[in-house]
Amino acid sequence: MSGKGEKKSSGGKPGIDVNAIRELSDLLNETGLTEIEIEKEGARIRVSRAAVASVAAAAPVASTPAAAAPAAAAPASGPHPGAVPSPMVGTVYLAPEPGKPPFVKAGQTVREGDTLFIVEAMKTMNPIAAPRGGTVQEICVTDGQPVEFGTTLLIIV
Amino acid sequence: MSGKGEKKSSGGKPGIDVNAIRELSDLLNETGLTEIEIEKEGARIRVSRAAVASVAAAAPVASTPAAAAPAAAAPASGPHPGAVPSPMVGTVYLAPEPGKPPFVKAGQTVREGDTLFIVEAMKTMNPIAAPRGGTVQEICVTDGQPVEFGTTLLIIV
Amino acid sequence: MFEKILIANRGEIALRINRACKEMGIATVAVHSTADADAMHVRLADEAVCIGPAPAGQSYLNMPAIIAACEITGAEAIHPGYGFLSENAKFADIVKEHGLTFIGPLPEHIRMMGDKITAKQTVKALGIPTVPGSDGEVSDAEAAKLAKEIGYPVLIKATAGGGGRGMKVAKTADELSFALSTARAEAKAAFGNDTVYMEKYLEKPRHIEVQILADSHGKVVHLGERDCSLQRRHQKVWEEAGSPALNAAERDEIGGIVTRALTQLGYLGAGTIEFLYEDGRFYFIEMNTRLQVEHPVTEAITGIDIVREQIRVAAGAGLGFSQDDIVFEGHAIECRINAENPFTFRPSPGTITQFHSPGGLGVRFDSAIYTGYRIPPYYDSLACKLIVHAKNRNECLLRLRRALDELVVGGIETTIPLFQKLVREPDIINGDYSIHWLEKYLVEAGH
Amino acid sequence: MFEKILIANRGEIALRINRACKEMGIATVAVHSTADADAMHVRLADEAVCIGPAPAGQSYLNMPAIIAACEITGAEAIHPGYGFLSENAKFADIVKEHGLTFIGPLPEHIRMMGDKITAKQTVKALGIPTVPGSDGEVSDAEAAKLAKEIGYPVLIKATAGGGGRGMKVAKTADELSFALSTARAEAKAAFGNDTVYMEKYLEKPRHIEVQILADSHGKVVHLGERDCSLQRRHQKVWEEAGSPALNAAERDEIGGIVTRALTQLGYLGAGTIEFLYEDGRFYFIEMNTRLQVEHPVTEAITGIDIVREQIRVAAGAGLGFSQDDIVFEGHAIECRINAENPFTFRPSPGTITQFHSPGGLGVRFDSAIYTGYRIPPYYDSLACKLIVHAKNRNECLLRLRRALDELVVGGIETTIPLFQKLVREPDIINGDYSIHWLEKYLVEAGH
Repeated sequence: MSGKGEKKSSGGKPGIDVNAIRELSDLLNETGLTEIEIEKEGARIRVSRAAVASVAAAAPVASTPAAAAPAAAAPASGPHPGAVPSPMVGTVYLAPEPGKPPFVKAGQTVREGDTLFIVEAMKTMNPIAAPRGGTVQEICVTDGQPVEFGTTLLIIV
Repeated sequence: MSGKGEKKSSGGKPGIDVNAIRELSDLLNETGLTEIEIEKEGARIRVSRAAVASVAAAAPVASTPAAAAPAAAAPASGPHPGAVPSPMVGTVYLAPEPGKPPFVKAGQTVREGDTLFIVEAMKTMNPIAAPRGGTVQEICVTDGQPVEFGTTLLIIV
Repeated sequence: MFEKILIANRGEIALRINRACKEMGIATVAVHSTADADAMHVRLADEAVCIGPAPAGQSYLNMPAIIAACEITGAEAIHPGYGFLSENAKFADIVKEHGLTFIGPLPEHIRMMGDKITAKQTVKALGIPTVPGSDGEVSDAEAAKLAKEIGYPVLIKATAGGGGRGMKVAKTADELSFALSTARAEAKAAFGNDTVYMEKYLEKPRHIEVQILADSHGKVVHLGERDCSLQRRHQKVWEEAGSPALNAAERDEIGGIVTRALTQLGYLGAGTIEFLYEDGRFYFIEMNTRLQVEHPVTEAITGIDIVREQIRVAAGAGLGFSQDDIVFEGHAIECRINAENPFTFRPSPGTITQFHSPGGLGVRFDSAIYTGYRIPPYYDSLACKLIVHAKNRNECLLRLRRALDELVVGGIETTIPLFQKLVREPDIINGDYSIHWLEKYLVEAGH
Repeated sequence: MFEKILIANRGEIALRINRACKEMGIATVAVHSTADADAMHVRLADEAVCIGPAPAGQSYLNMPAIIAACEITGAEAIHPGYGFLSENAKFADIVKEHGLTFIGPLPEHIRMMGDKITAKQTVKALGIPTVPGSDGEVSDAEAAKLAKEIGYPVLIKATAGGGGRGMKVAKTADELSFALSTARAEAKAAFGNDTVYMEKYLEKPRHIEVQILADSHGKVVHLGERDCSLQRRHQKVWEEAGSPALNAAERDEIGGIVTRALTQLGYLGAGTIEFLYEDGRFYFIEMNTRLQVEHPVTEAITGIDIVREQIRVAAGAGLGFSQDDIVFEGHAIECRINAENPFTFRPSPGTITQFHSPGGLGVRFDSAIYTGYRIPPYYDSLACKLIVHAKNRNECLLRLRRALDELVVGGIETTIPLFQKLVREPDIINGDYSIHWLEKYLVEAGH
C-alpha cells in the first residue's frame, strides 16, 4: 500500500543502490509485473508501475457516477510539453473585444511576449503573454470559458 | 492488498492453471520477491510469501505495545507437519491424575489411538488420542496449561 | 460489577459489546473461529481464544467450547450479542449452571418467547394486543359475527393450511360468505379437511417495535419505538426511531402497555416487542429476548447506552433512570450495509480493497471491517451499520444522504447503492411505506 | 438561503463546512492548490477549482483567485473556515464589494478584534473583565494602593520591556517595594528607561473560552464554555466542554456578561471570547471572530450545528432558538491528532499507509485523511480531530481511551501516543491542570 507509484520516493536519500533500482525497473518491463518489492541487507526496495499508482493515490470514491465528476475537473496529469497553462483563475477571452478577431489562431507563429488571451478575474482584464516564441499548434479553450489555475490555454511548438 | 498470504485461495476452483502457479512459486523462491501478480488472457494470478502476508492481512493496529498483545495469542501460522492440534478449548493435563507419570514423554513411540493428554472442558475430562503412530519429538504444552482450539499439543514424527 | 466478560459473538456486534465493556473498565475475552483469527473483535479484545473451525456449529454455536473459554480465561459473564446463542435457553441454563452470568433475560423467558404459541398466549394475557380472530374453527354464523367485531378485511385460513392454499380475504361483509365457501372448498381439495378459522387481515401494516429495559429490582422502562418496515424477505434493511407513523401519545400508550406487561412478567434485561401496526392499532408479532441489530437508533434518540445497561442489570444493578427521565430527542436512521449485490442481494464475500467511513456531526459508524479485511463466506453478510442522528427527520435524511456519499467500501459488492437510491425516494422521504414497500419497489425497479 | 457556497479552505474544516452545506441542500465549490488535487475536500464538493500552486500565499491566501473562482462558478457566499483568510477584514470587504456574502462577522468587528489594544479597550467598555492593572506608569505609592485593590500577586513590568527583562513578581505586600526597585533597575540597565507599570499576576490560569452565536436581528446567545488549557507553545492540544473548573452558576454568569456585551456591539455570526481563568475570575485575552478548530465539543453538548447556524445567520435568517432553549448535556473532549512526533512535535508529513477511524456510540471523527493520502508539507499538521461525548466527564474519558485505542494512522508519526498517555494521567483524569501543565509534563517526561 505504501509508496505505490512513487518511484522517486527514496531518490533523495543517501546510499541508494541505483543499480538495483535500474535492474528492478528493467525486470518490471521485462516481466510485466506491476510491483516488485525486495528486502536485502536491511534495505527494502519496491518498484511499481505508474498505471496502478494513480488508482492507489486517489481519494477513496464510491462507485457512483456523481462522485466521480469532481475528480474529472482537476487538471489532467502530464500535459503536453508545449502547453501554456493559465496563470490564474478566471474567464478567458480570445479577442480584445467582442466581435473583434482573436489574438492568435492555430498555425500562427508567435513571439515571446505577444498577447495570447485575456483572463478576466475580479472584473479586471489580465493579458496573458506568450512565455516563448513558436507556432500555435492548438487553441485549447473557447471564448468566455472559465479556466482554473493550470488549465492549458494553448500549445506552442 | 487482496489475497496476500492466501496461496490456496483459488485452489479449489475449476480451470486453474496449476503449472503457472508452480512456475510463479518457483520464481518467488528464485528471485526473493514478496509478491507477484500477473494478468493474462482474462486470468489473474497473485502469489505472495506468507511472512509478509500476516502483516498485510492483520487488522490495522496502532503502534502501541498493548494493542499488539492479542494478536500474539492467535495460533501461529504454518505449524510443524507432525503437530497434533488440540481439538477443543480447555485445560490440558499430561497425566491421568496429579502425581502420576505422564501419558507420554518425548522420545517415546506411540500407536494410533493411544491416549496422549486429557483436556478438561466444562468439568469434563476429554482424553486426546494419538491421530497416528510415531515417535514423540516434543511435548509442546505444560501440565495445567489453558489451550485454544488448534494449539499444538505435541509433535509426532 | 464484572471484572471480565466473554463476548460470544463476532463482527460488528462483538465490537459493540467490546466498546461498552472498555468504557466500563471491564476486561474482555473475544472468542473466534479459525476463519476470524484476523478479525477486528479479536484485535480489540484484551484476550482472544480460538474456539473452533470456521463453521459456526463448531465454533460460535459450540457451547462447551465457549464455557471452556470462560474457564481458562476466568471470565465471569457471557454477552451473547444477537443471533448465535443469544436466544438459546439451554445455553442460558448451562451458563448459569457453571456459575457464570448470562447477560440476557432469564432462561424461562427466553424459552417462553421462543415458542410462538406460548408467546402469543402469554402476552395476550398480559394485555398486549395481538391479531384478533377466532380461537379455532368458525361456522358461517360465527364468522359473520366475529368479522363485524374485529372489522373488515378478514382472512379465512385453513387450519390444516399452508403455502397460501385455503386462504381467502373478505374485504366486506358481502364477500364473507363467498370467501368462506371458497376457502373451505380449497382446503378440502388440498388437505382433505375443510375446517377454517378467521383472523383480522392487515393490508399495509408497518413493522413497529418497542425497546424495553428491565432490572432485577422490578423496574421496567421503554425506550420508545423503532420502525423497521423496510424489509426484504423478512430481513430488516433500514430502521428509524421514532416511527414516521406514530405521535407522542401513541408512543406513550403502547410503551405503557408493554412496560406494564413486562413488569408483571418479571422480565430482566433488554428486550423488544415487535408489532404490526395499521390504522392506529398494534398487533403483536413476537418478542426478541436479546439485543437487536438496530438498537443504535434508539441509543441516538434517548442517549442511553443499551449494552451498558444490559451489563449493569445482569450484574444486579438497578436502572439509573425512570421512565420520566427518558427524553426522545431528534430522529435517527440506521442503514444495514451488507456485503451483497444491492438489488439481487446475492452475498459478496471477499477482500475489502478500499474502506473509508463517513465522519462529522451526528454520524455513528458500527463496523468490524477494515482496509484489507477479507469478509469470510461462512457467516452473515452484515458488513457495517451507518447510523445518523439529527434534530428532525428531514435533517436526518439529508445527513444520511451526505454520509452515504462519503462511505467507500471497495472490492466487494455492498448495499450502499440501494440506500443512495432509497434516501432520494419520495415515499421514503414522506415516511409513507409499509412492510411490502421495499419488495414492491425492487420488483418495479426491475430487480 | 444560498444556492451555492465556496469553501475557501482545505483539510478537515473544508470537509466540515462541505458537510453542513450538503445537509442544507446547498451546492459547494472547493478551491484547492495544485498540491491538494487529490484531497478529500476536492472529491466531496460538487465543483472544484484549482486556484494556484502549493504555497498558501499563492492559493489559499490568494484573494483575487478566490473571488474569480466565485465568479466562474456562480457561488454566492464564501465560508473562510479558520486560519487563512478567516480573520482578514480586507478580504471580508472585498467579498462584500463583489456582491458576495462573507460567512462571518462584519469587517469592522474583524478589524476591531484583530488589534489587541482596540480589542481590550472595546470589550472592557462593554463590561467584559480584563486583566486589572495600572493604565500606565506607577509610583511606589500608587503601586501599593493598586496592588491592594487588585490583589496579590502582582507583576511589575517595564513599559519599554520585552523578553522578560525588567519584569518582577511581588507575591505579597512585603515584596512589592523590592520588586519595584529591582524592575526599575533592570529596566534602566536594559532599556535606559526605568518606567514600570503593574498588572495582576496569574500563576496557574486556565484557558476558558465562551462560544457565542449572533444573528442580524439583534439576538445573541452563548453556547457555554470550552476549556483549552492543555497547550504547547500556545497551540491547543486537547479541548473540553464544559470546563472541569466551572459550575453552572459561573457558566451562566460569564455567558451572560459576554452575551450582553456582544448584543451591545451588534456582532454577527459565530465568535469566541477567550479568557484566562484563575480563582473564580475571568480575564479577557482576545476575541476570535471566526469558527474555532474546537467547535465540535460545543456542538456535542448543545446539539447545535454551529456551521449551519453561521450559514443561516449570514443569509439573514434569525437564530431558531433562544438562550433558554440551550441545554448542556454531558461532557465532550476533542483531541487534535497532528502529523507530528508525539513528544517533540516535529512535523511528519508523508503518505498514510494505514488508516482506520474509531466508531461506535458517542464518537465523532472529523478528518480529511484516507488510506493512501499524502499529507503535503506546505500546510499545518492537523490530520484529524477525535471528539467523544458521554453522559459525564468520567465516562467521556473512558470512551476517549477506547476510541484512541481503535484509531490507526500508519506511515507517519502522529500525536496519538501522547493522547494515549494523557488520558491515563491522574491530573488529567481529575481535571486538575493549568495552561502550564502540558509543557511541564513534557519536560518532566524527558521530552
